Amino acid sequence: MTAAAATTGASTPHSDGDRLLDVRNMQTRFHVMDGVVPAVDGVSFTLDRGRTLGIVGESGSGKSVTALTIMRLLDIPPAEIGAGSEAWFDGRDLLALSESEMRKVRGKDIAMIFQEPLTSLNPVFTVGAQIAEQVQTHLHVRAREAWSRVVEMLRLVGIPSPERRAKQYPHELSGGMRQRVMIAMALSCEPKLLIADEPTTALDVTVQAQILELLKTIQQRTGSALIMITHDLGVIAETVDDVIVMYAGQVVEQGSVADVLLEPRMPYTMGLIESIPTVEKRGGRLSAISGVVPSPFHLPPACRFEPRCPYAWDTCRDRMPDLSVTRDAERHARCHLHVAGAASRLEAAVSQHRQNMRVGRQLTDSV
Amino acid sequence: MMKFVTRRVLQAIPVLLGVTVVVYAILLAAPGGPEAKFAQNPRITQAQKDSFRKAWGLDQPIPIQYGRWMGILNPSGEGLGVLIGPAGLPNFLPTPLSGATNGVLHGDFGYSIDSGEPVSNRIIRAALPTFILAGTALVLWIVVAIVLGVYAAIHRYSLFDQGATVFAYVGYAMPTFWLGIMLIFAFSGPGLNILPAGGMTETRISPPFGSPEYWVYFGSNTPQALGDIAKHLVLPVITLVVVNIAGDSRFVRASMLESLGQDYVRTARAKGLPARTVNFKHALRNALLPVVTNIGLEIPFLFTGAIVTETIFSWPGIGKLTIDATRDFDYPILMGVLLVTSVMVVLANLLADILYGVIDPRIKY
Amino acid sequence: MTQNVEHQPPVPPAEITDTVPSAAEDYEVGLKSLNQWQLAWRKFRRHHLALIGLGVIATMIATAIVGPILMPFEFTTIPLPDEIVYAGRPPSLQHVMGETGGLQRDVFELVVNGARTSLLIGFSSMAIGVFIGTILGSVAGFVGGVVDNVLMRLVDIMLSLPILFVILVASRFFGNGSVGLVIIIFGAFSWMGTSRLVRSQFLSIREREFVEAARAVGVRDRRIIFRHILPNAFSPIVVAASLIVAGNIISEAFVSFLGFGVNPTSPTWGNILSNALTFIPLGNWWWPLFPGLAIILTVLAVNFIGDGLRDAFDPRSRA
Amino acid sequence: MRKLVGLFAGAAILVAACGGTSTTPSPSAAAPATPAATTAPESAEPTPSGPVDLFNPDYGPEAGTTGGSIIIGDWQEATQFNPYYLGQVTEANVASAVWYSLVTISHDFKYIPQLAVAPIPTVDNGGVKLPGDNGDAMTVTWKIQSGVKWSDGEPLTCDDFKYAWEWVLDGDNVGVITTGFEDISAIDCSSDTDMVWHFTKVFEGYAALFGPQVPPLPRHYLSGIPVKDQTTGSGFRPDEVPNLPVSGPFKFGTVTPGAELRLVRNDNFVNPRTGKPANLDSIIFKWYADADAMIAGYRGNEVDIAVDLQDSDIPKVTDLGEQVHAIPALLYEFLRPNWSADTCSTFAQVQDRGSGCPVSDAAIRVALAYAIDKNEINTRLLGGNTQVANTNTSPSAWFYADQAPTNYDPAKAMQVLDEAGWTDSDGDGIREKGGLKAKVELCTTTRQVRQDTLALVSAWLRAVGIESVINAVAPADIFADYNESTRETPCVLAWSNFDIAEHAFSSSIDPFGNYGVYHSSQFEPNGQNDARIVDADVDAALDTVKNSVDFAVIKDAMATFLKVYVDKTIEVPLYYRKNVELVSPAVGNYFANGTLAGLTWNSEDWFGR
Repeated sequence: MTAAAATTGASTPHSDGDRLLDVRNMQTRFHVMDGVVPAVDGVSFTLDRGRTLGIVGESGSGKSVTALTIMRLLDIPPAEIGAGSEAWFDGRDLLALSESEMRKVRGKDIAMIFQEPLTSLNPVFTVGAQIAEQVQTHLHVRAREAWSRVVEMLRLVGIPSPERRAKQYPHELSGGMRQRVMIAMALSCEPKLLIADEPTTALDVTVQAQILELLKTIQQRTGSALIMITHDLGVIAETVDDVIVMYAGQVVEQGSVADVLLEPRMPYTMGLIESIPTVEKRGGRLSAISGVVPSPFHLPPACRFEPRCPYAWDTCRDRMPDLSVTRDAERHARCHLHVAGAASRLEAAVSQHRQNMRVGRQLTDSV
Repeated sequence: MMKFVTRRVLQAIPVLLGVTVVVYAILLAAPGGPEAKFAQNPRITQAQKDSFRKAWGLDQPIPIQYGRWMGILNPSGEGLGVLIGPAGLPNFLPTPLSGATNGVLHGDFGYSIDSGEPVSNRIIRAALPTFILAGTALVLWIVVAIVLGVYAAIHRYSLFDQGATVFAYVGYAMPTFWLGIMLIFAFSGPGLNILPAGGMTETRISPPFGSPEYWVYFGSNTPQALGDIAKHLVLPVITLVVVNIAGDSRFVRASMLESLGQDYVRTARAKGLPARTVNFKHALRNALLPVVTNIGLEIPFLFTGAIVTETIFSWPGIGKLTIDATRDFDYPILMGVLLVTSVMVVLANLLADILYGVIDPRIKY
Repeated sequence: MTQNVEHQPPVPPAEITDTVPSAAEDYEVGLKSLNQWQLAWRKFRRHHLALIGLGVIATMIATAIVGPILMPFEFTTIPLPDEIVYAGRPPSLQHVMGETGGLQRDVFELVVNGARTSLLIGFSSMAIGVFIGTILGSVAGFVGGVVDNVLMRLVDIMLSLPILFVILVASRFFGNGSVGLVIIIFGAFSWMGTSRLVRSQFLSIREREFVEAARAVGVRDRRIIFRHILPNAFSPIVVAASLIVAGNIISEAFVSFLGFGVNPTSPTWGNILSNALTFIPLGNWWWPLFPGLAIILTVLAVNFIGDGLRDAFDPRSRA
Repeated sequence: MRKLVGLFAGAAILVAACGGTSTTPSPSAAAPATPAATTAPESAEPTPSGPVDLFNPDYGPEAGTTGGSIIIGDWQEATQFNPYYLGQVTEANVASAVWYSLVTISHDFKYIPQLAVAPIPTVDNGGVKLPGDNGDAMTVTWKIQSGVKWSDGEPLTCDDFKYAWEWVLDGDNVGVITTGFEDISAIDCSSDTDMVWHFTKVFEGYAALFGPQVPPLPRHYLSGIPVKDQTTGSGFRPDEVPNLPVSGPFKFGTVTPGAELRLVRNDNFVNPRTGKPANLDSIIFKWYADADAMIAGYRGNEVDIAVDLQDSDIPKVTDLGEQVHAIPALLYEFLRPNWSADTCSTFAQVQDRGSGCPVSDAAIRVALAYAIDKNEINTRLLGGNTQVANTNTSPSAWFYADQAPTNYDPAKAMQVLDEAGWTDSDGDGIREKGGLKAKVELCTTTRQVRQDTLALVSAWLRAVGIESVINAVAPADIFADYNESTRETPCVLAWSNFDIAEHAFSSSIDPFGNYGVYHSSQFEPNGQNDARIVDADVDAALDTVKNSVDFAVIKDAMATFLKVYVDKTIEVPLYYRKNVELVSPAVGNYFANGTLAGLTWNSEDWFGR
């Protein structure tokens, strides 16, 4: 459970043979009519080869932007990547690559799966053509070979009669099938890193499980690393090793998936977990985090979660907490509860959380 | 697909019929009606007037007049026999079957009041120059609008984009006739005397366009003849297309921007495709879908646009014919032109619909 | 717009430049609740070109109202220039837009007085067109069935006719040079788009909950139409109306230019242009230039306002 | 806007809207018109004071080379190809090249034989007998050239003239002016070349009865087409005219309506002066959208000749120097008061004046003449390029008689009105009389200069207490044919739907031309007295003109007519107009012809340099 570690300390990630991705102090801002939106504000994390990392957070927490920044898929302008941001991938800083070098990384070394497979596939080309196009671009093979690769990949992701399906248009496939196509496309060039951005959100519940299962098995079979971006803690619990929790553009907690889910150390994470509906909770009142995500133009001056935090006190309004090591090793949280002198408050919070979660056992079963 | 086409064609029929009714109403609305030419002339005897009325069917109720004009009814038939054509079959059937030659359905649009020629002859003769003008304009229009719009969208907020935007807004707001006149005086009058001010061919070297001699000349001097027409096309085409280019380059730009903002474009980029492929294959192909429909719907308006342009540049096409006929109250010609252009609008709508289905795989009929 | 006389290309789709890229849409947050109009105004205000357009049109309208009072134009009032110059004189301090050829009238005075007629025609014919279109569209959308079918086929038929051409013919056949008749003719052929719009609004709104609810509690149809449906249809109508105004101003200029419109002795921008043409070869460029610019400026301004309104009323665009 | 005129030399051609027209001598054959404004009509040849000579033109064309084409630009399109129905100048130009008649009118205003063998019959040479043989009021004997052929090779004989006469008088024929023809009781063809006309009345206009654009018609061809169909165009449609047998130096080639009209050499034609067909291979008429585009085309060498320009166009072409031919024409611009007491303007905006027609009161007409300042119109609106007119007759016409001008005198105008009982009783500045307000409609075309002229006129009228409303209408309306318009057509002259109209008129070299316009028997549709002038003195003078073939008598009668014209303010002439033509030096034997014979009157002699 050490794969995900805050890189607050100096390290030399590019010299580390196991380290695949090392994001350091990433800052992404959008210049819009009303001002500047700090969508990602100083995010850092690492990911080792073959490992899986989950990024969770509400809408607008910056998790998707983090992924898009790594992929360099944001339009600049209006987006702007802050000076000092780094994203070391396999020994190279992605943010410093030229566009043509980056193009060789995309789809080849890092592949991405998006939330909405219908809109993410081009409606006017057959799915086979769209996969073949990527294969031809990166593997420099002839059309015929590319096509057999397409069929092979479609078969790999469990699409029946792949030869026929390859010649169909996206709208002719079901939602689950389309997402399988997206996965096939993403895996077609054997990427080292797969980023899945809410891959199951747009799908039926039954299909969700299949797709997650598929992702997991494929990831294991190919050995690529996986970043799973989701707002659904259930998804995280089933698929990843480590997790980071984002709120308002910042990482607020990080650790192994079991630690974070079972022993959250930050009131926001606690709230997230408490708001998951479970069988045991049925009939009871579902708790939720009160209030709304702050406007990006009017972020609270200190702790960004403070206005919604049931445990906030004066300190929380005075200064922004750091993402610091908690009293448990390898765990990081951005919360004043972990500074010295707040121990009683932390205890209160934890016990309250436990009480809220008294019936939340089943979550751990899957870990 | 066939089913859809059939359904659309069937839907178009009542519209076409309605158009003929409206067009026929113009005849009724014409000041003085068809008899105006003779009605008040004391030198025309009553007997002559009566025979004229009879020939035009003016002594019949209006629906029957309309039926004759349309060619549904046989003017020489009696009683229910009016429905039967000379060959014993319903009169509205095509000429080879029914033997009928009267009425719009059989290509008979009547005679020009001004010149006495069959209207269909005049329209056919005027059609080719208009097709040349409108066709050239169409190609230029589509190409320039797309290039301008796409380039502006890809380089959004660049100097080029801003220039294109200014051009689009001003071009869109500019009265065409004003532009045409300014162009004449800039390029063929007191300004730079480098382009012809009007007409379609250089009278000195070329036989009149459309005559049999012209085609002989065209066959033996093709490059020269083409160059001649091209030279005469420059100003009218520019005048005709500026508005369209202005409007549609914005349309293309917006459509392209929308397309560029779509998820599949992000996917394409995430696949590591070169920018060229992303823009011109993935984004453009989708951006063009609405553009194609739009242009399909606009094509007929090239012909109304030609009214202005042809008048200013003495281009011997449908537009000039229209203005002349309007000026002289030559309503058989007006009716003919109106009918033909309206049918073209209906057909263009139909084609645009069908074409959209062809190019967009999502549409299933 | 229209144009142009000829034809008006279709309205370009809503400009989407103002929307933030999709990745940032995550940041859409609850605004404090504004009603539809406040919201629209808030968005409209943000559209600088539309604001400029609004300023231009306001100035134009003010000019059209006040100008003729300050510098009344009477065709039979003969200017007495200090020097007789057949081709007229170029812009000067005394005549900021120069003088016409011939009687050496003040071009500025002509343009100002022309504004009254041209704008009157543009706006009044739009009002007639929108009025007819709203009535017919409402009837079609609310009554539905055969009535709807007949009316919409009528719209199809009218839209199949090349309208500029029909307007030309109608002006020639029935026009007598009076402004009123020109307005009626233009208005009579400007309603089709509006009626389609209103009808489609009806169809979509009719099924919405609040209308169902109103009906369920026994609110009468007329009240439903006027209190519930029409206000909702208002925004697309306003946008369409701006385009009708622009189109009709250009079309009127063309029809008058051909001599089938307003009596050439009363200035409209088209008439002024038409009269000016024969003097261009004498070097009198200012006479056609200024009315031409007035048309362009007005149409531009109206189009900008139309763009602004479209964005303002578009729920997808951001406030 | 077709006018059915041109039947005989005496008819006037209405100057269409925009159009210039024709008629008048150019200064001399040796020095073809000098450019532009420098030539005032006075400097043209003065009226011959001695015996009237109408038969000895000073015309000596150069021998030209064969081949080549001349392109003529016009901005009014010829659409009527039946010479008897045409009305526009441009159509007359086409017809003169295509049809040969008995005589035509030369550039210097003389009759010149075409198919007739000289001399043209007169009383002096015995060709005209007064009274005639066998009870005729007048008998005229013509000799026709022998061996003449139609363009299709058929012989052209006396019988074709007889057919034309029959055709004009055919009961099915519509809208042809029959004056002169109806006075002929018979035409005898004793041989193919001998023709005798038997008149029931003395007809002054005999010499030009078959004059320009009044040609013989091919019986062998037209008799196959019912006359009734011909009236609606059959036989003369654009696609049919290439087959039409014609008598002139050129025949119809291809007609491309809206673009151009090609005439090609008629190889069956024999030029009486050279014994050969025409020099040129073809004459091409190219149609422009407007005069300015045509001028641009001329500058771009698209055409060799640009016609139908006017005085107001002269400043645009001064740089072309010698190529500008400003032809002093019999054309004059004038205000035409409508004399009728019951048939005047139906214009809605003047109906609040009460019932009646103010202009039918002579005092209003006289006041109109005194109230306006013709010199100001010339200086302000025409750049001083024209000559102010006193009468309807050009000083260069042989029958011109000088008249004292009516000068600008508003006080006099007001005095006339006061004396006639037109007084401002309600203090609104506008005079009334017997419940009728002095409010009139001023009609004209949409041409800018005419609108401005009427603006001036309106201001002047207002100053003497007459209110006016300007109605500027499409040329197609004001000049609409009687047959193609109604009483309600705006400003239409043919139906006298006007109070005062401004337009231009051109009369021919023949004083008889005035008969159809001013004689009280010539109301539409029989004549062109659209102002409905009824005046015994005018009628008497014109009857004398009509019934005499003695030029001295005619000249005296015309002097009387012109005196009455001015004294009684029959009309208010404003200025003489010029025909302006641009002619490239490449055109050989171009002789500007201001008469209705038109530009192409000698096209058989043209050649390309």
